[in-house]
Amino acid sequence: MIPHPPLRLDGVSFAYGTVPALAGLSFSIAPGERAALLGRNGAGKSTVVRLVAGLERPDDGTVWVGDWDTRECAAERLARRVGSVFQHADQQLFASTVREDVRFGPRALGVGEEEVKRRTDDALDDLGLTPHAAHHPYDLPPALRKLAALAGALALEPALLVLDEPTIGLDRALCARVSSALLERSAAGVALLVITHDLTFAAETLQRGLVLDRGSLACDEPLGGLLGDATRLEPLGLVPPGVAALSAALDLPGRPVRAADVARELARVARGRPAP
Amino acid sequence: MTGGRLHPFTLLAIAGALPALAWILPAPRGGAATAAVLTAAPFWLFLLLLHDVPTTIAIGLRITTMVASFVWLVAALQPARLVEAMVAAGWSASVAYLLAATLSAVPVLKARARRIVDAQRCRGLSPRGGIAARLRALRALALPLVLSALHEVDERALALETRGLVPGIRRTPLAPPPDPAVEQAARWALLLACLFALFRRFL
Amino acid sequence: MRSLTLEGASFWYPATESPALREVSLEVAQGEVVALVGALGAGASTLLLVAADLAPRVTGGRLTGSVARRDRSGIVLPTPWTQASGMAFTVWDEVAFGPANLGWPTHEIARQVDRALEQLELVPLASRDPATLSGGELQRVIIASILAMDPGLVLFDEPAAELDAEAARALWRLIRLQAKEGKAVLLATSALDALPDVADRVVWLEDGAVRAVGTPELLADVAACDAGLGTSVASVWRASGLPGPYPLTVAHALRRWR
Amino acid sequence: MSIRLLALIPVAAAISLALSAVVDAVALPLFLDTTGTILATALAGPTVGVATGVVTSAVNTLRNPTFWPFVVVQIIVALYAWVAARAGLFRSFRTAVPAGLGLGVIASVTSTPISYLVFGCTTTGGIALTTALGKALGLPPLGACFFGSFVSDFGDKAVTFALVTSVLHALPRRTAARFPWALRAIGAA
Repeated sequence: MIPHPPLRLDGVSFAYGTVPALAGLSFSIAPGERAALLGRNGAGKSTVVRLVAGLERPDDGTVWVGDWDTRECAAERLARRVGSVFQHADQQLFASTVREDVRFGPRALGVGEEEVKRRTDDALDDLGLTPHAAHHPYDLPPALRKLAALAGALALEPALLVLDEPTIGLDRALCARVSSALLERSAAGVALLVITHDLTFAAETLQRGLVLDRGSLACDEPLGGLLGDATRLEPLGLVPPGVAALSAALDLPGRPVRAADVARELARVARGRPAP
Repeated sequence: MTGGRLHPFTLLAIAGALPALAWILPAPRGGAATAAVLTAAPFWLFLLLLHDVPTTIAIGLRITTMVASFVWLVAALQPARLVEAMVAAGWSASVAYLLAATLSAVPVLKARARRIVDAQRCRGLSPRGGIAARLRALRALALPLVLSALHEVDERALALETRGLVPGIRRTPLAPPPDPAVEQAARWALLLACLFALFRRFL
Repeated sequence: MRSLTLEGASFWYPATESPALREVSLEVAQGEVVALVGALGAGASTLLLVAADLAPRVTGGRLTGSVARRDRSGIVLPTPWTQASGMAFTVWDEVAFGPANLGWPTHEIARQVDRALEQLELVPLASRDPATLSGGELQRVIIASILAMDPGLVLFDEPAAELDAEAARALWRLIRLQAKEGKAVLLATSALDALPDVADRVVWLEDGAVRAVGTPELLADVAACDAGLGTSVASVWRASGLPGPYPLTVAHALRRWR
Repeated sequence: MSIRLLALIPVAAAISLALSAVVDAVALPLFLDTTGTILATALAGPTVGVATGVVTSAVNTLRNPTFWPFVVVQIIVALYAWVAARAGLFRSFRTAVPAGLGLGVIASVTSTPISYLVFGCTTTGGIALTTALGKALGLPPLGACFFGSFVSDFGDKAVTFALVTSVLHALPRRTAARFPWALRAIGAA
């Protein structure tokens, strides 16, 4: 029996009252797979996140989280398998220290104190928050509060992470921390579904592009091909990120989009050329 | 709803006078009033539960008048016009700000409260369970709303300062609703009617 | 003509020992766009609050050194939802909130508001209730409501954070336009790739002090790249091990590559 | 009044009115509609507290017209919270909850005549039900009305005081230090 993927949408339709948001949407994400959910505002991206988190019930079709049908699970139970981080996540913090707030999730799931401590320490470490663990969240700048909210989801150690614009308000250094934390979790088998407009972050972190248009899947393909192609990004209101634009402009072989790959290709091609 | 174009102060005057008159005028003895009585049946049931019949009719009619006139007020009165009318009538911009800013902040914070409930449920918080569990849940849901709102007070103050809402300004009213003399006269008339009725009833 | 002059300005937030700004000296002239770059907590936001005369006057705290302003200033803060006046139930009234507080005559208010709405491409949203707008739309409304007050010194703190790519491009064009109209513009941003086309000068802040000042070429220096403050092209060029000086933008790279 | 305190009032009032969304989520028979008034008083003193109470009532009246007479209750809540703050009763639950119960008594003593004279004690469903229970226990109408609002106010004010206490203790030290009364309210001044 092939194991259930961390997430599978099966012909999912949903409408807010009379306003249709999703129409017959189907896709699935394998363990360790890193998917970007792209599309114009109003294409239905946030609706997908709310359905996967169990905050909404599909009108028809089914959202499978592993072998659980979200129609039969309350969000607080789904939290065992899905770590969701929404926009303005920093507004959900309430403890007097970052560590205490990150501890809230694992403790609510009822895992033993030892396990709560390990998960909390790991989540704080992954995002470089250990130095701030004893600080009050509201004494930190908004960017670090946002990171603390993400740490709260990582501490659940779910099989699936669903993030809505995790990098808004973060500078390049903090984006790199989020990127490495997600890559590490993905390598350990966690599936990622990330809504983002930040294509530099997407290029560095994600591998598959799911493009939503008016509630259905416009395309589903490797992200690399999409990010270097300005003509296909333009209708989505997106522009190629700096590094991918350079790769396209210099016509580097294979059109890499990740900084490390572009740097390597740049060096290789430059060595093969006569000195300018 | 009719009356939408009336000056906000006129709306308030009508909505104030009607129930006041309902209190002051002697309670009607049945007849045409019964139609109104039946429309609010469940509410009247409670009254009947608590009081004898004549008191029920007396209180019920008064309250029905009050609720009907105020519900009409809420439908007809646009807060923006009330704020502009207040500024035009010389109320200080700060007082008008207090009312208007609260009116616009309530839906924003209510939406944030619902988002926080969703977000905390997504990290395992169950708002169900025994009283003690739900009180603990209440803390994990109310505290983030209050702390995040309080944290933004400074930014709101910075915004007001940089956009000129500082004490002692002569603010230009943007589009004050027209306040024709006939409406002003009507307002005074309503007030006199109430006073007269009060005078006749109790003296 | 100098619009803002800071000399040896240091600032402490209330109840904190270490200063958020240390001996900062900086000038912003009319018709010039100066960009503040730096890691988190380097002091860019604080510097803007001091420039806008909001710190310490509203934030509390202690300021030493001198700050001279020639023009009235207006600041766009990074969180649009806390900047809405709360007294306006249409976008038009929201943008008119500042000018009305300045007590301008109604025809002057109307002229400034309509001009600001056009500049931010908000005319179709003029009668919408601000509470119903998206983050990006509300941010453009807040920018319009600051520009409608015709400040001589315009300050932006991460103005593009909530905007998508198109709206961000329109914003950078608008900022250039403000400078061309003779305004002095000081902005803090982490959108480094936009600065070569937007900023006349770049100020690198580190731990509250000025580490370096220069043209946007500064964002291609080895030191900047190492500190994570290089543009994407400069940073990837440096990572490739190719010799400096590193190209600043894709266009520079193309020239170097041929 | 400084611009910061002016900006605090609408936020505190809106908190009182927005908490109903939280109460609905946990389905507890609470109002919490004086949280903002008590919090504003504990942070910035009686003037700001009373102003918050009045604005809360004004907005309540515009949204639910039958609420206007209860502005008196909000003002009394603010004055009571001022006394509690001066005495530092927000320093722990052990002092805050009894203070809340005290306010519950005073609030219901104040709201009962209003509720009885103006509404015949049928304001909100909850109070009407408990009043009916009171009558069933043989209390006279006014007594039943007091019993009705006492039961609901008693719990509500105690929980509200507890909530404000945990907010004050959860505030970062730097923010608390910048509100004139916060440290004193938690007995730390």
